[in-house]
Amino acid sequence: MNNQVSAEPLNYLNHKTGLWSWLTATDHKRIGLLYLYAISTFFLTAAVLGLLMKIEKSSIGPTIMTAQTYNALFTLHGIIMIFIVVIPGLAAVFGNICLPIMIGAKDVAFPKLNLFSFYVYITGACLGLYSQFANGHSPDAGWTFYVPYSAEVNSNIILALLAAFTLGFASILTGLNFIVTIHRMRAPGMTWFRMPLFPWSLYATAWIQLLATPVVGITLLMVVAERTLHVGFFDPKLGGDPVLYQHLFWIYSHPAVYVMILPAMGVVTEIFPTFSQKPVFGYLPIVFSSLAIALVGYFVWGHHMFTSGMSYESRWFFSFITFLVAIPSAIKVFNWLSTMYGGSVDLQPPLLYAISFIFLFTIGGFTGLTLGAVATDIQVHNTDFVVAHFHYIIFGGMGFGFFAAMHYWYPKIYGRMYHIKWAKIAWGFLFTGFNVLYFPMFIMGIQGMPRRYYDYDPKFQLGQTISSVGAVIMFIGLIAMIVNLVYHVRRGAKAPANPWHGVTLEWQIPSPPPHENFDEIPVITREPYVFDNPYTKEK
Amino acid sequence: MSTPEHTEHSEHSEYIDVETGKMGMWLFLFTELFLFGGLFIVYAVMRARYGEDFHHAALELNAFIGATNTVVLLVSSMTVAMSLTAIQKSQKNLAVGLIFCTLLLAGVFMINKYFEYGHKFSLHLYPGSDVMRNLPKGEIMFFGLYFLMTGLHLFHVVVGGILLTIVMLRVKSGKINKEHFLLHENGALYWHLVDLIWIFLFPLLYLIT
Amino acid sequence: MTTMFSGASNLAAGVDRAFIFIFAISFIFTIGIVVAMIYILIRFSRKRNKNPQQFSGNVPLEIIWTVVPLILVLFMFYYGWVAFAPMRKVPKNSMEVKVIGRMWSWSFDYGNGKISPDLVLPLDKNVKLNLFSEDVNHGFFVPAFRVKEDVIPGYKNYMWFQPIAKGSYDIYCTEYCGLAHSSMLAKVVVVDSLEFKTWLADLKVVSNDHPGMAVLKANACITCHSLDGTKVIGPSFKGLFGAKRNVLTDQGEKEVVADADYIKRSILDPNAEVVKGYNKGLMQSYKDVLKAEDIDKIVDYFKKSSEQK
Amino acid sequence: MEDHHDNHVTSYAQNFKILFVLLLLTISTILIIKLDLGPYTVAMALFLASVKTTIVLTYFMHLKGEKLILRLMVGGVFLLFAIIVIITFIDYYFRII
Ligand code: HEA
Ligand code: HEA
Ligand code: HEC
Ligand code: CUA
Ligand SMILES: [Cu+2]
Repeated sequence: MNNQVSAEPLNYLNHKTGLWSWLTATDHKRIGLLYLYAISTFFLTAAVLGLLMKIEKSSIGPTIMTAQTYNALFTLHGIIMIFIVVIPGLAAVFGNICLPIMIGAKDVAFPKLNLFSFYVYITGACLGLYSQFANGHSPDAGWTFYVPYSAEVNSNIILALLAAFTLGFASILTGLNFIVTIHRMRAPGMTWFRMPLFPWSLYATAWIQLLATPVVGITLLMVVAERTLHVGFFDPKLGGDPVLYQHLFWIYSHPAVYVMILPAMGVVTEIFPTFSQKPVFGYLPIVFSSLAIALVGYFVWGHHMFTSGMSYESRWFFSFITFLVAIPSAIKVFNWLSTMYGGSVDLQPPLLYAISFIFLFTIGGFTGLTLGAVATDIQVHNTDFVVAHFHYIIFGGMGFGFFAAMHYWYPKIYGRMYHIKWAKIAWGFLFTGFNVLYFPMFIMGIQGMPRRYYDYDPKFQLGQTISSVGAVIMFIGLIAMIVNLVYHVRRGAKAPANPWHGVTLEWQIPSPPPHENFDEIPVITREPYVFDNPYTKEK
Repeated sequence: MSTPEHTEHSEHSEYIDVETGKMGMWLFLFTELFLFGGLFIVYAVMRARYGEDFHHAALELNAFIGATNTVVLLVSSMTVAMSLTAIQKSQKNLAVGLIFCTLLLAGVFMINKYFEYGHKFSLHLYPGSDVMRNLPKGEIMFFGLYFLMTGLHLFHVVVGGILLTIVMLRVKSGKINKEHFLLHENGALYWHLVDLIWIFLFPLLYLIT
Repeated sequence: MTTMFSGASNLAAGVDRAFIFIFAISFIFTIGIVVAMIYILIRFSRKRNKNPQQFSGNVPLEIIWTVVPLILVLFMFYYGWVAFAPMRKVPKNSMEVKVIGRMWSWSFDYGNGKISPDLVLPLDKNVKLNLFSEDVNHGFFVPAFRVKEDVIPGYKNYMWFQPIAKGSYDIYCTEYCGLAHSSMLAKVVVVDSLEFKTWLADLKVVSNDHPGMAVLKANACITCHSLDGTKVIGPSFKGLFGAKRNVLTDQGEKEVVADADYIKRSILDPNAEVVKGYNKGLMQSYKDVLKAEDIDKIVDYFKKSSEQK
Repeated sequence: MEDHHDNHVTSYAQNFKILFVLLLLTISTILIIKLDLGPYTVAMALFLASVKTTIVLTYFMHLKGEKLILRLMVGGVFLLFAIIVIITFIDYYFRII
């Protein structure tokens, strides 16, 4: 194998070449990259749909599309963003790339299964896209597919449901793989509490993926059965119970929101110590808060149904537990701040994204509390307030977490460096645009602007227009970020093995990593975040 | 749905670490549990709502066939467990024979199901039929659940059967032996799960009338 | 403009108090976090602080920032709860109105034969709304009153409140219900009780429309069917009577003439014969909604309007 | 890697015994339902089913000889499912449909 022409040492990117070697790769890093390219494509597609919706809403009445198109757009936007982008998102991309390295393993426990789940994912994603263009109407039930509408409307709902089902299956397999990997493949000496925090957050996430997804799987199948066979489990015309559908849907989909945010929390937990050159503050509290979020997150699903006519007692119960699940998040936020406190803080792009994560997540989280209190939720349920809440927390949380991860591990993944200044400017646009885009939606929501509305009352004109301007600013930021990252994959300056002076295992191997990560499996002798390596000393 | 393990042969050794493989299988079984769990929740809610109708509808089911199938599955569960004992004791032929018994019993189960479904179909009682559409709502619901639950279970019986056939062939060829029987163990685990689910389906659908 | 603090029902004050409490805490903490963050970024920047301190935890601190937020959220829960609890306890003396939601219009049935497209209510009187849906889920939302409950078919959901200020307020549908979800709007009009009484007692429908036209309007047929030939969701009613139609049935495609019988079938069982080029499942059967004589009125109207041309 | 395998070979006789117990439990389920204990019938039937499940899990599926962590997982998963069912019923139990 030593007849390589290029001067580059062999690594996972070049040890085999050709499209086929990529499509059949079982190397976790390559699978991670496959996911990265797929997910980015889908993200951009759905983001453009979001932009189109905002343009439509920039003025009253039909602007650039019909109501039918708008309804199909937010459905597709929601389905792609939730099921295809953010649920697999961080876990499938950076989990795959970094998890085995960070725990000192050569690969995940079941590499072929890993590749298999990628193809399941692609199948599901294509099915989702296909549902838009297949004969008949694009699906238009929203990403929540509430019955009876979704059981009766004449659009390609079945395809969309099957897509979500398939994607769920991929998600289950990834989760399964990670749990086993973490249990069985840790390097010698790496006890549970010597494991870095990103793997910990993936561990908590994986359990949710594993145990919550099947419930929605069977639920969606039941809706399919309902549409094809006329047995109504949920449709009241056939004797079914529409609220039962909501229960089953949210039994999955609430825990799923923690599938989105936990890995992002894991990412920033890696970033803060590295850029402060200081151990994580409160390792154990962070570990246990991840587990607590995963566990308690199973029991709060009913907060999406406060107005559904659920029993009085349930509303009480779900509201109460919802508030409890906020506590572990609070613990994390405070620990992150304390990690930076007293450190030697270097404001590089990853950290910039990480601190905006804290800011946006805090706003998203607090508005989550507004939604968690029954009385206030009654007012803002299904209004733009909810839309703003989850964009703040998903896009501002998971999305910015993803960007942070991208900027953090980029040199590791490609062995190249992006342009730092450009990265900061792009961040500026993204961050500003983000707030201009979504903040007005909180205010309109409180005033009563309902969501999934194609048209609106003149009193919301100003807010909607400002918000549309925000979307355009974001658009500029995103383009700048993407161009910067894509361009430097090949042309960037060569990156050293450890550009940020990190201490977790992935920084101790070359960039890009060799095919099997480690020539020799490392033996771990101490806690993950001890900053006494030569890099700090030399400063 | 295939089991995770037999797709896996890492580059380093032909056999995968036993504990790893088994844990993977267990996790997979958990997802199956929640898959049927969703159906059980629907069943419970609907039963609470349509107690009377469920009562009437359940009378339509043949408890005898149900009971027979319960016994069939329990015995098959035992034979597959025994085959594992046999392989651990290096009694290859006995192991093959026991798996074969299990497969036979699976066959019996399916034949029973064939008659059971056949009877329903001859009464035009199947999802989408006119007869079924005209039943009281609770009965439609019962039969809908009945067909979905037993149908999904039957699907698992088929998958389990295929899996055990592969296991049997590999035992025969010696690929599964006293040293390496992870796939055998996992196949057995899957088969027991099929049994477990039936343990709940039987009283809920056939008995509680 | 309905701003946040112009609650027009008795329930608004409690809800607003919960809002203010939660927002105040959120605001304080968010500002606190931002200030702390900026301070840290400046004070401990790599330029200023070359030697990071290596501490990694502090138990009392962890306890503080677990317990303090816990107490605060319990208060939030409390405020949210006390404002909500009365919403489900309907006072005995409430006047009842039946709210009917359908794709995509509301109607309000006062029980005395009065059915209105807007909700007219007397000032300072408790009202209980019984929420019914004829097709899919809808949401009944009056922002100014801080009330919202879903209108779900097969469920008997309800809400109550007492309007405390005269005026006209928006009603929105907040549960996605298809194409014209965003135009499923209506108004609550709060008037004083005298005015309300006369309004309620007035059962005649003041309109010069053909009686059939009145039925079409009252049942919101014309949200889907235009009268002027444009294609909305369903086929236009213009020139319907006696026209030839290609319809798809379970047996296949066939041509029919739109006679009285066909029109009746289309209203009672719309999905048995679906007009070519339109979608099945959008129009629901009006079997339980329209009385036989209403349908006759509609047919008569179609006949007359076709004859005019 | 293979050593831990020998320590839980279940004997044929034991397998037989377990089957016997399971069959007994099945018969008692049928009997109990025939007897009709009123409101407790369902509870009893489900209870017996759970007992059977536990037996299958422990012996046929060899949980008895497995590592603690696996047993904890199985227990935890069943518990989680039970809690979810209970929470769902907080809604249905208190609701007047
Ligand atoms: C990544 C995804 C994500 C995350 C993490 C969250 C987190 C939370 N969410 Fe959110 N949510 C969504 C995604 C998410 N949500 C989505 C997609 C929807 C809409 C679905 C739809 O209908 O389409 C939704 C809807 C939604 C609703 C239903 C609204 C409605 O439809 O009426 C509710 C109600 O309770 C809610 C609450 C919460 C709460 C309490 C949290 C908490 O976990 C937040 C905890 C965080 C904090 C509290 C902030 C940080 C803490 C501090 C800074 C410390 C100080 C704290 C205190 C003093 C308390 N969310
Ligand atoms: C990860 C999750 C995620 C993300 C990132 C976004 C991003 C965006 N969303 Fe999304 N949104 C959801 C998840 C997400 N959304 C969900 C789950 C729903 C609920 C759906 C439902 O109701 O069922 C929703 C609903 C939703 C609505 C509500 C619809 C309604 O209720 O009426 C709106 C309206 O404005 C909206 C807008 C946007 C906008 C403007 C963006 C922007 O931030 C996007 C920013 C991007 C751009 C401005 C374009 C950038 C484009 C490029 C860089 C492409 C360049 C490339 C080429 C030209 C090849 N979204
Ligand atoms: C949700 C939208 C919707 C509403 C509301 C609705 N319809 Fe329809 N209607 C349709 C659609 C779509 C079709 C065409 C498909 C079909 O024939 O079922 C249709 C077809 C018809 C036809 C046959 C028309 C033709 O050209 O052959 C008649 C008659 C009719 N509707 C009458 C009514 C009446 C009367 C009402 C109100 C009481 C009503 N519709 C309300 C959507 C609607
Ligand atoms: Cu009715 Cu939305
Ligand atoms: Cu939630």
